[in-house]
Amino acid sequence: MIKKTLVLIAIVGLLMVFWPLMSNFEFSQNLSELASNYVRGSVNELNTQNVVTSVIVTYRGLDTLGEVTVLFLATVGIGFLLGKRKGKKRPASELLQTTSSFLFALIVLFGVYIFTHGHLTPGGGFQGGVVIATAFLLLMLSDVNMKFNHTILQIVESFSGAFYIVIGIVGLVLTIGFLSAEIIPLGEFGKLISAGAIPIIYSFIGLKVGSELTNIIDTMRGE
Amino acid sequence: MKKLKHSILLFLIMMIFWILFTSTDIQELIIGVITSLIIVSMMNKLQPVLGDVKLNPKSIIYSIIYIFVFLKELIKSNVDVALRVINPKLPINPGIVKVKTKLKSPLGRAILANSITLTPGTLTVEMKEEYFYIHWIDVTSENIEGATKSIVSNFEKYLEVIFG
Amino acid sequence: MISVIMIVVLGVIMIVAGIIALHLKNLLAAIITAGTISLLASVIYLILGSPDVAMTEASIGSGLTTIIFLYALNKVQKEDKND
Amino acid sequence: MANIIYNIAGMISLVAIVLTFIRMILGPTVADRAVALDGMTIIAISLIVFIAYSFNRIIYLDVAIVYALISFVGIVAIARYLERGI
Amino acid sequence: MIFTLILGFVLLLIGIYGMLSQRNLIKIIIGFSIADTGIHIIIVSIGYLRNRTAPILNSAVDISKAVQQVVDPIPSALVLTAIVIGLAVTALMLSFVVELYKKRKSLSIDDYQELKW
Amino acid sequence: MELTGAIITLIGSLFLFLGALGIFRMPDVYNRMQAGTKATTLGTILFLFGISIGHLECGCFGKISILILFVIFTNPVSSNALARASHYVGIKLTDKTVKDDLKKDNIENKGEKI
Repeated sequence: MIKKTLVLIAIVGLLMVFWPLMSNFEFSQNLSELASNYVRGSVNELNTQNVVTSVIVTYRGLDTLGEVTVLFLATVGIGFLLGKRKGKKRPASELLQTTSSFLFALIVLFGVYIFTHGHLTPGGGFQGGVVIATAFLLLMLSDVNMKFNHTILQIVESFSGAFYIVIGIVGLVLTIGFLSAEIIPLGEFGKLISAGAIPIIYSFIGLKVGSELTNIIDTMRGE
Repeated sequence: MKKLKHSILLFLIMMIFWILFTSTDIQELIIGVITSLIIVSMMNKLQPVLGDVKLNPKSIIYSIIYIFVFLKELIKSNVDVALRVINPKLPINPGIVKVKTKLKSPLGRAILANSITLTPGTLTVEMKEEYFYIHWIDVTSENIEGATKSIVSNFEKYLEVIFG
Repeated sequence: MISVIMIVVLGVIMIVAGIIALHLKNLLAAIITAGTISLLASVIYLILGSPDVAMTEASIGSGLTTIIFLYALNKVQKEDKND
Repeated sequence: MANIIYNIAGMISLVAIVLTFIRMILGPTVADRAVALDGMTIIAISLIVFIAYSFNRIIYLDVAIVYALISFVGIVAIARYLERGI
Repeated sequence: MIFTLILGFVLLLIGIYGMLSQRNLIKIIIGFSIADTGIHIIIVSIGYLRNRTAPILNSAVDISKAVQQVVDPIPSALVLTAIVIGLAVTALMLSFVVELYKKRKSLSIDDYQELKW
Repeated sequence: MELTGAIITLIGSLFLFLGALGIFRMPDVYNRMQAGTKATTLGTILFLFGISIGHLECGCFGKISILILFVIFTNPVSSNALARASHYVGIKLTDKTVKDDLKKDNIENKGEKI
């Protein structure tokens, strides 16, 4: 009982900290200077339709590199922690097996669509990678004996990670900075092949995230 | 042979989907062809479900007719469910019955099960070899023959021509 | 106007779902109810004009997080059965 | 005129979400809650398409497709967990 | 928008309450994910500007006046990063729970008191 | 044309509402699933179709038809998986139930747990 009261007191204290922040908050009417620069630069310098993509991939590219590193470390940690275990599983229904072997192709195709069109439509490497991992998850759910080749997954993951870094360093050598998009001609605004290196970088991120998440799910599933 | 047919059909379906996603721009088409080829070659371990489809004029006509039969049954089933839900007495008489099917190909059986689920008052619960177990919201005939006649045979005669 | 109505209704549902999820005894039911919060949050992001975040939340928050919870719960309860 | 009818349709689907959520709160078993979640995601897809219409951005439709795919896999995962096949 | 700001704070408080008051390890992680969602909603709603649209400059937006028509892209980018990292953290926490369960056969936090002070 | 689309959308949303009402009112899991699957499928199809023919100029017909195809393919599969799982777990059917062949066959075969 005394614990509950202590927790409630803590919550009320937090509320009193947050309340002045919330009641005095003023919503701005215009974009800040930095955001307006990003929006203008996305049109004029990078030829990218989706401003969020240009912020993530180029203007704030180092943050994204850190994020990919965190994801990689989490994969390694989970692989160390969880071992393998056995148990009896019930096979999936025939309808699910038939449908999943057909839907798998369409889901992977949609994932590729998302990360190659990251500069034109919402979405990008992370979302596309998650969709591809979901397709593999569907296969795992429909077939209890499905085994994945971890070597191929790790090869895909490390090669796409390495190429991501290499493109960043090429940008450092050839043009103004790390992960710059202007190492390739920028192309026409609104077409698929435009925005310089952004689609290529996002495709590598998508492949890396997809193989990493497949690895995480497969490790958590056990054998 | 079956596998080759499956690969070609899957490639065509994926290209149609890619064009619907994007447009008929030449850059998009090139990327789509490359992606579809990679995915099709990656999938050779899975079972070739599309290999059973027959490609002659009769089966194509039957599949077009099948779509209209299916849409008619879908609308009928919705009106049926809607009337049951609105009725304050909730007139249901449910049960799980067993029906028999003659179809052999996996895709044909899957489409039959999906069609049964979307038509009036029936829901596929389990598929075991030649028997389907179906939850029926208003059981009118309790033996296998009667249930088969009123649930399955309407679709089966079309699907038998399409999938063989 | 219509977006304000939507945000109020969906927000009330999300708050109730959060309270219910913490009070349910059955862990699987709690996970399903907590998944509802992420599912509706992505609609709210869409109304706030950030479709990228909505897509990420729909795919990661409601899909993969739920599934990872399910796998962990499966391991924990399978150990139970073996004893 | 057409605009008003579209808005009424959106409001009706909002009411439908509330109904499925009440079933999720009440539902005596876990399977009931899963059925309610299934219905809720299908209705939410319609709601997303409605938002795309009313803000006049067809580009939001990609979000609806991702939503449909992921929720399907999620429901299948819950079902497979229930029957101990995960 | 003020409503989503309030919604985010309420979800944050519910999540913190759950983390502090629950005794079950998995319930604590559920509380963490609720608080996570609340914080994301707060950050996104700070970047919202009234009567503006998403920062994707296709034919629906006048490109020469884009600065006056789109919402702030920076909070979106931040939250996108945060969601992915949240998934990694949740997976790591759950694998710790599974390992702890293997040692002690218990999910209650009262059984793990070696480091209590 | 726009008015036609609006009316189709309204009918679709009514079906969605009836499906939700069915999920709310029906007595057991299987009957809830019946209402939830059928009515919401047709409701979603009509809702999306109405919006796309109300706005032919936006060029969204392709994506909406993909969405409709996905819904038709995936919705019955997830219902089937849920129904099979709930029968395996042993959730009881409602008292009005007439017969249960699957349970009878499982007892006769003794291959599977009920």
